[in-house]
Amino acid sequence: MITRKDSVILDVVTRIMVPFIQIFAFYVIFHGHYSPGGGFQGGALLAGSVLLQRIVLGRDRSLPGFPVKWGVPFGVIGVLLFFGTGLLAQVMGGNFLQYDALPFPMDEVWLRNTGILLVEIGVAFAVMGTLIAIFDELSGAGEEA
Amino acid sequence: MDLEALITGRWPYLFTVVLLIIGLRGMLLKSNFVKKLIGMNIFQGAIILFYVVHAYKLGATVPVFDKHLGEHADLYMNPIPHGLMLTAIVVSVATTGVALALLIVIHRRYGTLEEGLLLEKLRQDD
Amino acid sequence: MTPTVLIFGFFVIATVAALVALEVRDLLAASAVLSVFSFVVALLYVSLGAVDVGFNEAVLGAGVTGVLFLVAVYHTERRSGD
Amino acid sequence: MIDAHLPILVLIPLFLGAVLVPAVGMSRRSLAYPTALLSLAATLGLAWRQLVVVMDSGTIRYRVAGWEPPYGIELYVDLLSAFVVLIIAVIAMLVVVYAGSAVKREIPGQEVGFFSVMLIMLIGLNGMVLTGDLFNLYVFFEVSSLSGYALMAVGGRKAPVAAFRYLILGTVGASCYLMGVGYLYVLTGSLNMMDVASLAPQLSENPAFLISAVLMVVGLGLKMALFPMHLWLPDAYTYASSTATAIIAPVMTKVSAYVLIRMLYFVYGMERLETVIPLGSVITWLGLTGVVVGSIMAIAQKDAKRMLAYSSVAQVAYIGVGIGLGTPLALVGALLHVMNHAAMKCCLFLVTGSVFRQTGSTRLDSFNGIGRRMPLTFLGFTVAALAMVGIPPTNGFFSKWYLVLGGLQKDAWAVVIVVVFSGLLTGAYFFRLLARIYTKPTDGQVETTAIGEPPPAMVAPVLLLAAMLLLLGLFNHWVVGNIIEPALPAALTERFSQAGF
Amino acid sequence: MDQLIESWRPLYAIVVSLVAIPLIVVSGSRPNLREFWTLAAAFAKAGLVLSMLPWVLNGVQPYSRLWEITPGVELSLRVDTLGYVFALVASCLWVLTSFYSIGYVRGAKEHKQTRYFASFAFAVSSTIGIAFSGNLLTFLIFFEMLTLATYPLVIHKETAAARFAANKYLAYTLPAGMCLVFVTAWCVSKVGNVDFVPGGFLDSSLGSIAELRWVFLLAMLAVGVKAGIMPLHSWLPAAMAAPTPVSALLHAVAVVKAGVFGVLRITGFVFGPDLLRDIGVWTALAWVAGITLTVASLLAIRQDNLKRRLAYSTVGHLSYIVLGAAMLTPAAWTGSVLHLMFHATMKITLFFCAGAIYVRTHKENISDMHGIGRQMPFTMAAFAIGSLGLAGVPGVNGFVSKWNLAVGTLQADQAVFMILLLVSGVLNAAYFFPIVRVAFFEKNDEFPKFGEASPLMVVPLGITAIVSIVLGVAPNLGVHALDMARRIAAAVTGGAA
Repeated sequence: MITRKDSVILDVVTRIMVPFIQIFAFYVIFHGHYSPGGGFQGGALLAGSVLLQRIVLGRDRSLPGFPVKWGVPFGVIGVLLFFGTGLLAQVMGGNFLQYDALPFPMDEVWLRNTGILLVEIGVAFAVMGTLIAIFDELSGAGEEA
Repeated sequence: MDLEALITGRWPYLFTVVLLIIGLRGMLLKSNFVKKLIGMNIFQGAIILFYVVHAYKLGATVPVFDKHLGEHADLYMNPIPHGLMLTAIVVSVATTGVALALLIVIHRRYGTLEEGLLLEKLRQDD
Repeated sequence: MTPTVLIFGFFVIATVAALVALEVRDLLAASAVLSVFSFVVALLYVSLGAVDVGFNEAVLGAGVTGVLFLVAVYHTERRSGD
Repeated sequence: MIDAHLPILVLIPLFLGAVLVPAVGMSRRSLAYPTALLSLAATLGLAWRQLVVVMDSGTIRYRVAGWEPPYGIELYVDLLSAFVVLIIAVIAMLVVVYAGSAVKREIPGQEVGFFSVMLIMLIGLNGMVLTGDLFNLYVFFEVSSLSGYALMAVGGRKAPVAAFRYLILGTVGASCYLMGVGYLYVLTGSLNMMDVASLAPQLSENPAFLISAVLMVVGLGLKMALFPMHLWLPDAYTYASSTATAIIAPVMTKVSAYVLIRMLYFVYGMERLETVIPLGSVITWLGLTGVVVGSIMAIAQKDAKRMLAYSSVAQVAYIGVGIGLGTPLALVGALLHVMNHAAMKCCLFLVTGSVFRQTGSTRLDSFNGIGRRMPLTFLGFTVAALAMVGIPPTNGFFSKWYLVLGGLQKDAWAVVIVVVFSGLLTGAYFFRLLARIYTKPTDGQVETTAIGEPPPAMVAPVLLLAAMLLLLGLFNHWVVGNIIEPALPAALTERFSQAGF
Repeated sequence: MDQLIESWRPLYAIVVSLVAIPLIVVSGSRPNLREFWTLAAAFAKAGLVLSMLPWVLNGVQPYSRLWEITPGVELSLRVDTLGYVFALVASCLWVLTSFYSIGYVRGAKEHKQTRYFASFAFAVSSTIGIAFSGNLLTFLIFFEMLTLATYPLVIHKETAAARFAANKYLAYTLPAGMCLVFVTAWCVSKVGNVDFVPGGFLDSSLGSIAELRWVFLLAMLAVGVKAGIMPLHSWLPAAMAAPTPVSALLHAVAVVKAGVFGVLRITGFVFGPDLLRDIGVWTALAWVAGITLTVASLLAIRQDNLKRRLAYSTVGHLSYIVLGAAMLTPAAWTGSVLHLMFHATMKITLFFCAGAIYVRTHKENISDMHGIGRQMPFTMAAFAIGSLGLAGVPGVNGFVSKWNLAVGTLQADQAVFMILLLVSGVLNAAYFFPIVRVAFFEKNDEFPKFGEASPLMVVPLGITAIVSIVLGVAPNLGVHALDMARRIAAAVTGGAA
């Protein structure tokens, strides 16, 4: 179904909007731990920007931006990042996800900061990958018929 | 507590209950599967609303640290329900996604999403 | 913080949107109205102090869910029996 | 040092498996199976270790991210949860061994998705058992449900419809649970189970507390298919692929039953609820009705999977009876039945899977005289069927035995009579089927000659389960004495201390 | 009180035939090897049981204590005298039946012989298990196992009649098993320790009289089905659709005797004479048994099918034993236990004969058997001996047990039951002697030449017939049957016989 809609306005607006959405998404991710936002929202925003391209530009022209194949790997990378951080903390003698046990040369506050950030990025990747994968699955399902 | 006080003091809860009922009715009574899903979304929204309404404190601010207010916990709203609801929203989106994928498959196989028609076609399958 | 009237108004709009979304026979319109519902609810969250919940709901509930519904409706059928 | 981290370590191989299966599966589909197998083997080992550790040194409380309990998420592993986790791991392991050959035939091209989603479901189920946090439980609840819908949707032509129906009802259930948690949170300001449990005694008169209990019963009851909330189950089990049913049927409803026990007896305190509302009696009566109705429905079925699905309704209802009765022995029966029925049902569904693979159908007709063609598989089936009927010394007998003793403790004659004699109804359909399997059909059915045993990987799990059924029966007292009984809430056992414990 | 001695022999005696099952199944394609396993197991079992005879005669009870199977109740095997008597009968007759079976299934060219022999071994294991059970729960487990083991044997022929019989069998025995589950659970929850005790472990303080009566009723329903007490008997004639060795061992010895044995256990070792008198149910049981033995004999006269006639005769004779148990007097119990043994030797002779006739001539109806005695003289001579014994003619062992039963009824001041016993004896004669007369004294010219069945069948039936006579003349010879019966009776009823 996702084919090109002939509307120049939509087309142009989308092209302009997408970078802004993405930048905002990154802002949301990186500031998540001390202001509203975080991995979930940021990931969802990133996914939203891709979905916007998929719908407005049509499947074919949006694919170079984010190929269908990438959905699952993004999710996988995200989950691995999340777990990697958690397990690293555990290996270093803390509890799972206990950030202050991470082996980085920083003081405790910064350690927490970095740890949370790593986890947030992981979550963002996972959410983004999963949502896009769901969308592609949905829109692809119809084409086989 | 008499009825009037209940209604005046707790009207947000009443709204959530109304929304819950609307959603549940849609889920269980509508015969179109997409409508059922819409009902489901409303239902889940209402539950999230319930938590948020409960966490709302008059005269408190959003649970984000503010230099001017300092660390007086009374002045912030309870952030835990909010954190929980973030997860709940993601869950509800995921559920919707899975459900819609199912709907597309069902439609491809049976060509309809109306419960009555579908049941008839299912019976013919046997 | 936020005037009670505003919250009340949002609640009313949300309820009406919910009813409309369930009663409209055109599923595309219903999906759109569902997005409206989600958006209004998101505003409600914000005005009730749950800023990040509102944020999330706006992106996921109004945005992604709406898109998913649209896709699904395109793939299936627009008309609903009730 | 590792021992203290076991609760989270149990989940990690599953997580890794769930992401690695699609990762390696994308390049080479044949790698998905060994990866899944490996991750489950690791889980099994860790689950075993966890049970041993808990038996030796008591409950493990694990704070994720190091936060103190009321704020952070806590994993709470006592004997019971370690035990249930081990059951899940064993069943899952056997099913995965079996699935290697079965899935390829039954749902070709979808192995990668199957294994990956199955592992996610196991994360959800294990998480439900391990977590000590009410909201975290909801998340795992939904994780397991969502992946369950996905698993059930792949299979027969009608599978998606059944899965969709289940999704709607399942979401209602999950939402009820969430509402229940909400009320509890409003009352106590905490989501930690132990916290809530310590505050519960002061709340038992509070209507909101009661509402939340009822909501939880409804929510978990829907997921465990407690009569009359079982309506989603027969279709879903029948149309899903046999392998999916073989993992979902034994584990999902049982985990929900376990969580219900955990909620009612460890968090709410059943005996306090009982003083205000007759929740226990209601559950008992629902259970009894479910036993009878489920069994009668099973008798009327013409498809083996559907028959087994209805028998699941009946068997879950036994657990409900035990939960409702609430005497220590009845609870022992319920918990034992969680384990026993998981093993039995898994065995039975695996066999229907084998039959489907070899004959292309699971209608009862296709079982005619098949015992001669697949002797080993049906040896397992026979043992499992006898266990379902409750013939001693199989394990199925003993869970009912404890239920009956529990009923006698309370002089609940209706329970005693129904539980004792419901075996007849179960026998009615299983012996009919066994006669079909082992003797030549009288109605002149054509005998297919080409049918033989499925590959060894599909026979071995069945036989292992059958052996387990006998061993668990003969040595049930070891399980009861060392695991279930010490884990029962102290308040409960004190009340019935004269009862021989 | 008997002395206890720990020993694994009771366990081995049960397990030996279980071990044989996989061997039988594996060597299914090589009939001689398969039959070797059956015979080996049979001899081993009989040997193990016989090896315990000195102990039992000296008042020593070997027991195997296994593990706790439910709180407070162990899986325990204990060989008391009553259990030993039953095990002795079952295991010795299994040896004979094994030989006979081989001759029979080969002669009649039965199908699925592997399944047949495997189920048979399983059934015998369960029977010995029932005999050696030290408590009610263990008894229940083996009792249900026996139910299962017999099912494939009843359905063996897979004809419509066999299916019907098998379903009927299950429809009677499964509910009975459930009743036993209830009774066991009730006892466990009331008493905790359910070890069998001579004289009973229940007493009237455990519940109201009504409750105890209900429990007793359910207990009797549980064991009464297998014991063929009317009106629970109708599966037994139907089950005659099974191959004759099955009818011979299981429906004359193992299964039905397990039921009767259950009656003895329940009345003597669970409830006990005192409690039964207190709650006043013993007369009811006696009347049911008395009516059964009369009516069954009357029904037997009307049967033309030989095996069905034997089946009704079995129903009648089982009730002799139940009647003896219900009298609660020493002599009556002695008679019951003796009849448990002696009826087995006689009835198995008769069934063996019926099977031999069937294999040679494919005739099942008595009206077709004119002059068969001249064709198969040994077989029919054995049949005549069995008939005489069951009718209670002195010189055959049936007389000894009936005599004791009759004395027992008088001890209990219930002369009316003695009259019933006498009437039934006459009726026994009335339905058995015509068969003998028809076989020997009527001529049938169109009857072709047949001759005896194979020695594998004739020798066993000859042995059982001879044993019947020997025990009739000297009941204490060999295994000291009479002494053992008297000791059991004394232990249960508390008086000397």
